[in-house]
Formats: sequence, structure tokens, C-alpha cells
Amino acid sequence: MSLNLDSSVSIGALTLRNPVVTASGTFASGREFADFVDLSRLGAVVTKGVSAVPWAGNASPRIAETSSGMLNSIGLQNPGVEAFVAKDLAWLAENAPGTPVIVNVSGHSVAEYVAVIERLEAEPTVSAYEVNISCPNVDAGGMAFGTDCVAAATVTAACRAVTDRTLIVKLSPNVTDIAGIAESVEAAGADGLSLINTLLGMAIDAEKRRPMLARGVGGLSGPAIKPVALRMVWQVAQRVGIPIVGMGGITTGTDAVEFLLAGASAVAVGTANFVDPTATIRIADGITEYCHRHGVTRVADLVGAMEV
Amino acid sequence: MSLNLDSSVSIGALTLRNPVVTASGTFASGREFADFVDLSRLGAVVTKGVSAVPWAGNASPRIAETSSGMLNSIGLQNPGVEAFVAKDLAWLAENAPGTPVIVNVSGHSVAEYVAVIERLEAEPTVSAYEVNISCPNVDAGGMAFGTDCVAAATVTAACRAVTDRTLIVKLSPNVTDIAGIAESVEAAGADGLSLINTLLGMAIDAEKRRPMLARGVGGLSGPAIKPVALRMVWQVAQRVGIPIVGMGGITTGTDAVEFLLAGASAVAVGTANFVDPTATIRIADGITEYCHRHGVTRVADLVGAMEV
Amino acid sequence: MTHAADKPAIERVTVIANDPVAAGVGLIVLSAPRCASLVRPGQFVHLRVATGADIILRRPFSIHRAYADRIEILYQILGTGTLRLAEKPVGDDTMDLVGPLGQGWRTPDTLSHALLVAGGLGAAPLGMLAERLAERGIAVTVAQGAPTAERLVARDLFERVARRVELATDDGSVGEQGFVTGPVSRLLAEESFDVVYACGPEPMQRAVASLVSTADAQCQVSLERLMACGIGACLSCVVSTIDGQKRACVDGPVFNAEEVVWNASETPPKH
Amino acid sequence: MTHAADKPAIERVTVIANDPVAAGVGLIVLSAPRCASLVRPGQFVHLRVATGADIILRRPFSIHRAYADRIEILYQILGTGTLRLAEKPVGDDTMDLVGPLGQGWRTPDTLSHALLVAGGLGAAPLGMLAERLAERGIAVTVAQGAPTAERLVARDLFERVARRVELATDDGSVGEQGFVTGPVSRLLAEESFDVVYACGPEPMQRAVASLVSTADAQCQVSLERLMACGIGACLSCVVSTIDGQKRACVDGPVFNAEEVVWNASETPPKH
Ligand SMILES: Cc1cc2nc3c(=O)[nH]c(=O)nc-3n(C[C@H](O)[C@H](O)[C@H](O)COP(=O)(O)OP(=O)(O)OC[C@H]3O[C@@H](n4cnc5c(N)ncnc54)[C@H](O)[C@@H]3O)c2cc1C
Ligand SMILES: Cc1cc2nc3c(=O)[nH]c(=O)nc-3n(C[C@H](O)[C@H](O)[C@H](O)COP(=O)(O)OP(=O)(O)OC[C@H]3O[C@@H](n4cnc5c(N)ncnc54)[C@H](O)[C@@H]3O)c2cc1C
Ligand SMILES: Cc1cc2nc3c(=O)[nH]c(=O)nc-3n(C[C@H](O)[C@H](O)[C@H](O)COP(=O)(O)O)c2cc1C
Ligand SMILES: Cc1cc2nc3c(=O)[nH]c(=O)nc-3n(C[C@H](O)[C@H](O)[C@H](O)COP(=O)(O)O)c2cc1C
Ligand code: FES
Ligand code: FES
Repeated sequence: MSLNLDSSVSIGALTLRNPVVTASGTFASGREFADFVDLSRLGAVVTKGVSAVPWAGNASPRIAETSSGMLNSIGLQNPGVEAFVAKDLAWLAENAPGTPVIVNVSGHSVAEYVAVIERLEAEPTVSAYEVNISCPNVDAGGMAFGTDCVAAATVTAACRAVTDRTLIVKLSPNVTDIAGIAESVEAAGADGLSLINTLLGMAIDAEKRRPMLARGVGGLSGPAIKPVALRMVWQVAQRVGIPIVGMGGITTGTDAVEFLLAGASAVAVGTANFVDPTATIRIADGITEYCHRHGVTRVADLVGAMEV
Repeated sequence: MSLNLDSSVSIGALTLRNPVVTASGTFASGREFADFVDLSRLGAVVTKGVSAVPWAGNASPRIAETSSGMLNSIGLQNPGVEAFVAKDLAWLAENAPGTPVIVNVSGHSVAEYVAVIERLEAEPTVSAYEVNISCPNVDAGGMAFGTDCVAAATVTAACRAVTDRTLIVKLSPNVTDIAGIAESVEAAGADGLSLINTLLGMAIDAEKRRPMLARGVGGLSGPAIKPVALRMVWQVAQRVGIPIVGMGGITTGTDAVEFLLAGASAVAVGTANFVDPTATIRIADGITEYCHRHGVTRVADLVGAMEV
Repeated sequence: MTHAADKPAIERVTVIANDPVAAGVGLIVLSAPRCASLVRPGQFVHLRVATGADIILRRPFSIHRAYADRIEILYQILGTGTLRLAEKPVGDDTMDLVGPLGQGWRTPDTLSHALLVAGGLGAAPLGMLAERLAERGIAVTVAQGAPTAERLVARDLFERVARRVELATDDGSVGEQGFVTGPVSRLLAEESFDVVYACGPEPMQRAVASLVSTADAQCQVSLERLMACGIGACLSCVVSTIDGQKRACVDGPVFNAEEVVWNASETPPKH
Repeated sequence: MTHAADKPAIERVTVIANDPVAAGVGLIVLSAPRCASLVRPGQFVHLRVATGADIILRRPFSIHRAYADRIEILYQILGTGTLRLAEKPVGDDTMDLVGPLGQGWRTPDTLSHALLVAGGLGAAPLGMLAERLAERGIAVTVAQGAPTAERLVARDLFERVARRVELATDDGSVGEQGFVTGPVSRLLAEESFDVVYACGPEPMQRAVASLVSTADAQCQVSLERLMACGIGACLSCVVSTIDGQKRACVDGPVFNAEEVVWNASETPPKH
């Protein structure tokens, strides 16, 4: 039935067969979900955060459940770019050849972000980079870059300088004016933006009088944050010209359509993958169903189509 | 059974018989809840926002439900300070004589905030002011004052200059560094801080392709925001010396205890009043029960007692 | 706080029956002794349909009928809350209500002939009114409209207590084809009424009000608004009136048609 | 994605029975044909206890027993999720599981005598193991400990299939008074085992592991961690090992005791 529907959307030079991608850190590099999801049906696989050298991540406990959401302080644990290339990229090339791979890039410093990209430039199967300047779970770097216009622009420009591939910058919601940051990042050469990363939050164990997370604070995700995410996508879409990958609590096809209407060109599914490992496909089907019901023939026509 | 428990807490010169107060705008001025709540059992009644002249508020729809939360864009509709004095203050003086009244003050400009306080200085039954520099639902003023250190300090200093009563400033969570704003407000003479006001959010009706709220955006409240509120109370408590009234999603006694442990000296109950009109009392009883279970003899001992 | 006898209160309810009455419409019978004994026609309850759920707000529902220790609610499945209501099994005791709430229909002592105008689910708050008026020996005429004959909910109740019932359906499956305003204008021409009580989609209520304004009868309408608190505190349910903004939950939901400043944007997105 | 026969899948389950077996402990029997046919001892399921609820994450539970089209879960009521699980009526079909998940107990072909050490709810993942080992004619000895006699859950199962069962309770209400480590050290002295399988509070597993390290037997432990995804993607369930960080959900929950770098902070706040 999707024959008469054009589901493709574009992020810079990159065309996605449909707008549904995976949210970094919630889908590993796809292998763990291959039992549940036909990876060839995804718009793209956005990998977990990859850093120049291996990162151990934070102490446990690393997650806590909250009302309609969860906190995490994983801290970008990853085996580093070399192991990523050898294991994850190789696996993806073999098992999901037709699906674009967007590598989420982590760093403690501008140099580290650049180092990861420079290393990956040699890899033909990487389609785009998503530079994470918004992780609330690492001390140095991480969110710090995402909360200041100048720092955000600096990282962006440095990454831009070393790649011609589609460059997406992932923004932090823990700021006063996300649209201002978005403008600086656009000016610095980003091809697209993804938002939102998690909201900085905390959960407390009243019985033990301790934070639930070993790190104390963590990133809030899930349906609880959807209203904040929709608002930010909408605000940013008013102010920039580059495409947006919207995310934050997306659980159903209708949620995804709301993000498209607010101005996102694509949507990422994160926490929902933990609740329903088939969430990405269910959501893609939901978008298709919505389009048929509303006589929409091009998903791209929904982008920013909200009447305010 | 609360005989052997000292539930009193202090905010500046003001002593509350227990830490549970009402969150502004969710309890009107108490009259509407008198059928459900013994007002004499509240730590204080924090009134709805009061402005110098009547405000009509925003267009409808003004609320939308979200996962474990709600959005509102009431827009501080109120009949102005004169009507407030004649109707609400008079009613409170007669029907809740022993309960401190904290008036939540709204303004579009510094002069308007000052005007409201100057008028209320003449009223003996006002115990304290809560200056709302964080309302996301008014265009001029409102949140603008709460998202900038200088503006926040200016409003605070101007209000401080015209009253010796306990002055509480209500902070916006829609900022990069709430602790920084808190420090400026403390330096400008505030006796206490209350946080958090609502997170700016949006809900979209996918079928109609319109925002759910007539105003487009609104303030997110309820359990969904509790993790963000706890984190901010904790961050601010590390950086200021003045007492904090903590709020954001408090629904149970345990929730309230979490805020006390994070560093709040008192807690405000908002959205929960809509779900259970007796929420304030249920929560106060829950704190008492917790103290008995943990052998706590002074509620004040719980303030900031979290081990990190 | 002493619960002055007629004041609203929180009351745990038990499901006595819960059955479909038309496509997407159900009738739930609840055991709620206190509310049943206090409620007046046109009042509503604020029902907590779910606890520990992702939806936190209560849902407002008119009381369709009240007798002995029971109340009846006629509900249309519109979204999450009403869907969960429809799934409540007999015996379920997880819900509680706040009520009875609001100002009901006003029935002057001089009232001798009343016209009740029900559009679709608008029949809900009119059921109890029709019964109580009939009990008082007041002549009741009903004009009821719906998309189809099947959707003429509570039609039997009206047929039972009303002197005369005129029907209209969009598809003409019963009564005259078209909106309920058809029968209403005919009735206003043929008979004289002291008060016209109207409930249904707001455009329909508005149309009825303007028809009545030309006749010499008083017109009352029951308005729907989004409601958070249901008890007058949150100002989410404002109704524009010639005397300024009022609250549907405590100043209404029933208003005199003349005082209402009709404002489509105020009506809930659904219904 | 083709579901290779032994791969985990999402499976809707129906509640066949759900009864308390001790204070705060229940046994739920679920119809789950696919999972029942694939599961190996020591594996677990990630159960979606509630939908449309304020809690969104699944809950991991060991499979206590599996037969025909059914699986049994032995659960302790700890919080919201397990409380809701305890409230599930027979016939409920609102839950689904992801499973079977994880690496179960390893049972070498050379295995001839196994010691199963169960502390409290640690009996859960050992029930199926005891049955399957006995079916294979392998000698099973069980050391079980709990706060009280009543809390010796699955004791009957162990008595049924084990060659020998030694008990310990904190209150001495049955067996020797004290921790299960008492019987374990005695058994290790008296008999010789190829493998010791331990599950229970992590301090107890750690104690058992060090006892075994002095004997010449292999020791396997089943570890609990907070789990979001349950399938290896989120890294919320890390276990420190001598080979670095592993994931309890896919590399475990069963680990060889020697490879575990015991780290109390990694264990869930509860249990
Ligand atoms: C005074 C009053 C009396 C009512 N009486 C009845 C009745 O007798 N029978 C009946 O079927 N319905 C009645 N309604 C409408 C009923 O409240 C809504 O249909 C119901 O709240 C929808 O909830 P939902 O979760 O299914 O829909 P959703 O759209 O999922 O609800 C989302 C939010 O919007 C609110 N909402 C959605 N539609 C309406 C609406 N039309 N009015 C008010 N709030 C709405 C819900 O309460 C909830 O807060 C009445 C409304 C009011 C104000
Ligand atoms: C592999 C594995 C097998 C398990 N097998 C069993 C079993 O057979 N029987 C049994 O009773 N319990 C078992 N548990 C523990 C069980 O998962 C928790 O008791 C349960 O998740 C608590 O949920 P709750 O909502 O009641 O508690 P809450 O404290 O309200 O849960 C809050 C959050 O913490 C998590 N959580 C809390 N305690 C634990 C814990 N001990 N382990 C993992 N997550 C936890 C919950 O999953 C949820 O995400 C197992 C855990 C794991 C990891
Ligand atoms: C467990 C977990 C790990 C995450 N890891 C990363 C990461 O490595 N890099 C990143 O940019 N975002 C990371 N995120 C953020 C998500 O990609 C996403 O921005 C956020 O969770 C909001 O979407 P959601 O509500 O659908 O989960 C992580 C989120 C979760 C829950
Ligand atoms: C309907 C509504 C109206 C509100 N009006 C005001 C107000 O007038 N002044 C103010 O300072 N805060 C106002 N608030 C914010 C609350 O006081 C509180 O800060 C916020 O809702 C978070 O608490 P909660 O999650 O317990 O509701 C309002 C909140 C709601 C939901
Ligand atoms: S619903 Fe809150 S004032 Fe009417
Ligand atoms: S629970 Fe997600 S990796 Fe183990």
C-alpha cells in the first residue's frame, strides 16, 4: 500500500528511504536489534557514540525509571573508533548494506571530535556524522560544547573542515535559547541538526537518601520529554534553513508525524526501542498509515506543515 | 502521632508549620479547595499570580494533557491587585486566619511588580511575596526576566527596595544555568527561591495539524518534570545560602521528601491538586509518616540531607 | 473541612454495569451513594478513570441519570480516557469521582412547559432533567437530533417521559432529515415554551439559541470546555460572557444563552 | 528479520495462574509457547508488565520452570512493577515478553554432580536447572537459605528432584540457623562437585564463590543488574569482569565466578 507514497526525505546530500532513524545510544550499531527489526527498512542507523579512544563510561547504577521516562548516565561507554570500524562498521556493511550509517561522534575536546571523523573518512560505508555536543553524561566536553554558541560553532567548524560528508550536529535542550545555538551551528557549516538530546535530571532514593544514579545526575528521555522536544524542534525550525532530525519521546507513528509537522525532516526513535524492540518499524508503518488516511503522497510534504 | 515531630521550617523570617505549600496558580486563593482541604493544615497558601491591573489571560484552549504531565497557557489571568485584596485576601483572613499567605506577584515590567508589592504592603495579612519572573505564558516580562541574570537581579532589587517582608523569587527552569540566576537573585536581596516553574513545551494535534494550545506553546508540569526539578533544586542548593521552595511533579509524600533531601526547605504542590484535591494534606501526612518510619524528629533535619 | 451536605466530595465508585448503547457510545452505571443523593440535573462529575497511568487528569462527565445509590454516565469514546472507561469491567472499584460539580439546569417554579433540545451526546445531561421535570408534572417536549437513528441515545427515556418527541437525523433514517434545528423551529412556531434547554455541539446550541431569541422563551445551554481541576481553581475552562470570563466548571456548565459570547476557539478540540 | 528458531522474540502472554507462595512472593504461570519451547535453564524474559502506564520499562525475570506451552516466574514484590504483576488476574492477556534472553547456566557433558546454592529469591533461576539436571541423571545437591522457613521458595521442587537438600534460615525456623554459606562449606568438605551454581544476594554469591575457589569445583553465578533494553544495546547492565565490562543481559546473567570483579555499586538498589 505504500506504493503510491514517497517516504523519502533528505538531510543535506543524504537521502533517507523513510524519515525513521535510530536515536544514538539506544540501538547500539543495529546488531542487537537484527532479531527484531529488518534493518533495510530503516531510514538510517545512527550508531552509538564513538570516541577516538575507548571510554569506560560511568559507574553503576546507570539508569533510573521516572514517570513516563527514564534517566541514564551511561557516559558514552564505547570501545573507541578502531574497534568500532573493525566490529560495528564491518557488521553493518555486511548485514545492512543498503541502509545509510550515521556515526554519532563523541569527544572531550575539539581535537578528539576531529580525530574520530578523520579516521572515519577512510571508511566508505559511513554516510554522515552526527556530532554529539550535548551529552549530559560526560564531565569534560560533552554538554559544555552544546550550551555555548561560540563553543558549538568551534566544534562544528573544526569537523566541517575535515569532511565533505553530511554533517549533523546534535543539540542540547539544557539551554536558554536553543535556536540561537542552532543558528551558530548552521553558520559554522552544519548540514543538519538533531534535537533533542536528554534533559539533565536527577532521581533520589528517599529510603537510602542517595541519588538513584551513581553519577548523581543523568539524562531524561522518553514520552515525558516529548512536549519540550516538540517545542524546541518547532522553535529551531523557525530560525534555521537546514534540515532537522527530531527526537524526544517518540513512541508511535502519530508522535513522529507531530515532529514532522513541527519542522523535523526526519525523526529518531530512542527509549521506545527498549520498550518495544520493533518500535522503529511500527513507527515507520504508522507514518505511512497516517499519510494514506490523509491523502498525503509525499512524507516530505508534512515537514513544517503545521498551521499556527 | 505527629506530637513528637517538629514539622516547622523557615523561609527567611517566615516560619511555616509544615513544609507543604500550594503551587501558585493551581490552588487559586484557597476558597475553591476549602471543601477538600483544611487550610489551617497547610504550611502556607501561595496565591495565584496577581498583577497591578486585571489580566485577561490567553485564548483557549489553555491546557493539553501530555504523558505524566500537562501543558498550560492560562497566561496569569487575574482580576488585578485591588480585586485580589477585596475578595481573596479578605476571604483568607476570615477563613484561614492562622495560615501564612504568600502572594505570587506578576508583572510585564519592573514597575508593575513593584506596584503590586507597594499596594500589598498596606495589607497586614500578607506574609510574603513570591515574585514570578518565570512565567512562560506571557509575552512581555514573564519568563524574560527569569532567563537573564541581570534582569532577574534588577527585578529582585526593585522589589526588595519596597518591602521588608520575606521576598521569594520564583525561577524559570528554561535556562542554561539556573544556579547562576539563583546567585544573582540572592545577591540582589531575595530571602528565598522557589523552583521550578513550568518547562516550556508544545503539544500538536496531528489530525488537525495545529498546536493543541491556542497560544502554541505552554508550560509543562506534573510528574513528567520531577527529575528536572529535583536536579535544579539540588544544583541551586549547592550554590546559594537562602532557603528553597521546591516543586515540580510532587504527588506523594515520598516525592516531597526527595525535594527536601535535595535541598529544599519547603515544597509546593501544583498539578497534583487537580488530580486529587486533597493532595496537599495527603503529602503533608506522607512526610510525617516518613519521619516516624525513619526516626526523624525535625523535618528540617531532612533538608539537604542527601548523601552524594 | 466539613463537607456541608451539598458540597462536592471525592467518592470512590464501583462499576455496576457498563454496556455499549450505540457505535462508540457506552452507558456506565456507577455505585456512588453520596453523589446520587445530591446531584441536580445538569451537574457533572470529574472522574478519575486511571491511576498509575500515563494520563493524569480527571475526565468530566455529565450525570445522565441518578437514582437510589447510583449514577449513570453516557459516554462517547473519543480518546484514551474514554477508551479506558469503556474497558472497565463490572465490579471495578479503581475509579473515584469529584462531585457533584457545577451549576445545573435552572428550573423556575413558574415553569410549566419545557423544550429539551438534544444533539448527539448532548442527550447526556438532559436525561435526568426530563425525568425530574416530568415528576414535577411539568410538560416536557423533546427535540432530538443525531447522525443516525442508532445514535439517538436516550431516545427511549425521552419517549417515556416527554409529552412529545420530535426527531431529526442527518441520514433521515428516522424523523426528518437534517439538523435538530429543523424540528426546533417548527416546535417554537407551533407551541410556546417557558424555557428551552439545549445541549450538543456548540454550533447547534448557538443556532438553537438564536432561534429561541426570536421566540419569547428563556434559553439555557450546557457548554463543554477542557477542564483540569473541575472546581474553579485553574482557569482552564473559561467561557466568554457579556459579564466577562466565567468558569464552565463552577459558573456553568449551564449558562443562559443570552450571556454567552460564542467563541468557537474555546470549545474542546474534540466533540 | 527472520526469527532464527533460537532467537529471542516478542511474545504475547496469558496469565494461567498467579498465586502468593510466601509473604511478598508470588508465582505466576504464563502461557508462552514459543518461549517455553526455547528457554534453557538460567535464561530470563523481559516482561512488559504495564501498557499506558506511568512506568514504561520492561522488567527482567528469570524463568523458574518451563513445560508444555507454559513458563513459571517466581517474583518478589519490590515496587510498582512487581506490585502490578501480583495484581494480574487469571486470563489477563495484556502483557508481552521479550525472550528467552541471556546466557543460561553452563552444564558440561562431563557434569556428574552439581551443587545448587539458592539464597532467597535466588531459587528462581535454579528451579528449572535442578529439574533438567535430574532428568539427565546428574546428581543434584541443593543448599538453600532464606530469612524464614516460609521464604524457602521452591523448596518442594528441590526436595523432589535433588539427591540431598540442606537448609539454613536466619531465624533457624528450619535447617541450621544462619546463612546458606554454612551448609555450603560443610557440603564442599563432605562431597565433591563438578560445578556449583549460585544465585541470591550478591554478597552471598560472592561468599559462595570464595568458598568454592578453595575446593576444586567450577562456580557459576547469576547476577542482577538494572536493565533497560535487555538485549545488549543500552549498556545499563554492565558487569565488571577480568576481561573488562560485560553486559549482564547478553553476556550473562550467568557468569563464571572467577571472571567477576565483584563491585557492590553495580548491584540494583533493591534485592
Ligand atoms: C461539563 C462537561 C460534561 C461532559 N459530559 C460528557 C458526557 O456526559 N458524555 C461524554 O461522552 N462526554 C462528556 N464530556 C466530554 C468528555 O469530558 C470528553 O469526551 C472526555 O474528557 C475525553 O477524554 P478522552 O481521554 O477520551 O479524550 P482525549 O482527547 O484523549 O483527552 C485528552 C484531554 O482533553 C480533554 N478533552 C477532550 N475532549 C474533551 C471534551 N469534549 N470536553 C472536555 N474535555 C475534553 C480530556 O479531558 C483530556 O484532558 C463532558 C465535558 C464537560 C466539560
Ligand atoms: C536477569 C534478571 C533476572 C531476575 N529474575 C528475577 C526473578 O526471577 N524474580 C524476581 O522477583 N526478581 C527477579 N529479578 C529482579 C526484578 O527484575 C526486579 O525485582 C524488578 O524489576 C523490580 O521491579 P519493580 O517495578 O517492582 O521495582 P522498582 O524498584 O519500582 O523498579 C524500578 C526500576 O528498577 C528496576 N529494578 C529494581 N530492582 C531491580 C533488580 N533487583 N534487578 C533488576 N532491576 C531492578 C526495575 O526493573 C525498574 O526499571 C531479576 C533481575 C534480573 C536482572
Ligand atoms: C541509554 C541511552 C543512551 C544514549 N546515548 C547517546 C549517545 O551515545 N549519543 C547521543 O548523541 N545521544 C545519546 N542518547 C540520547 C538519545 O539519542 C536521544 O537524543 C534521547 O534519548 C531522546 O530521545 P528518546 O526520548 O526517544 O529516547 C542516549 C539515550 C539513552 C536513553
Ligand atoms: C494551571 C497552572 C497555572 C499556573 N499558574 C502559575 C502562576 O500564576 N504563577 C506561578 O508562579 N506559577 C504558576 N504555575 C506553575 C506552578 O506554580 C508550578 O511551578 C509548576 O506547575 C510545577 O509544579 P507542579 O508540577 O507540581 O505543577 C502554574 C501551573 C499550572 C499547572
Ligand atoms: S476546570 Fe479549573 S477552573 Fe474550571
Ligand atoms: S540491558 Fe541494555 S545492554 Fe543490557
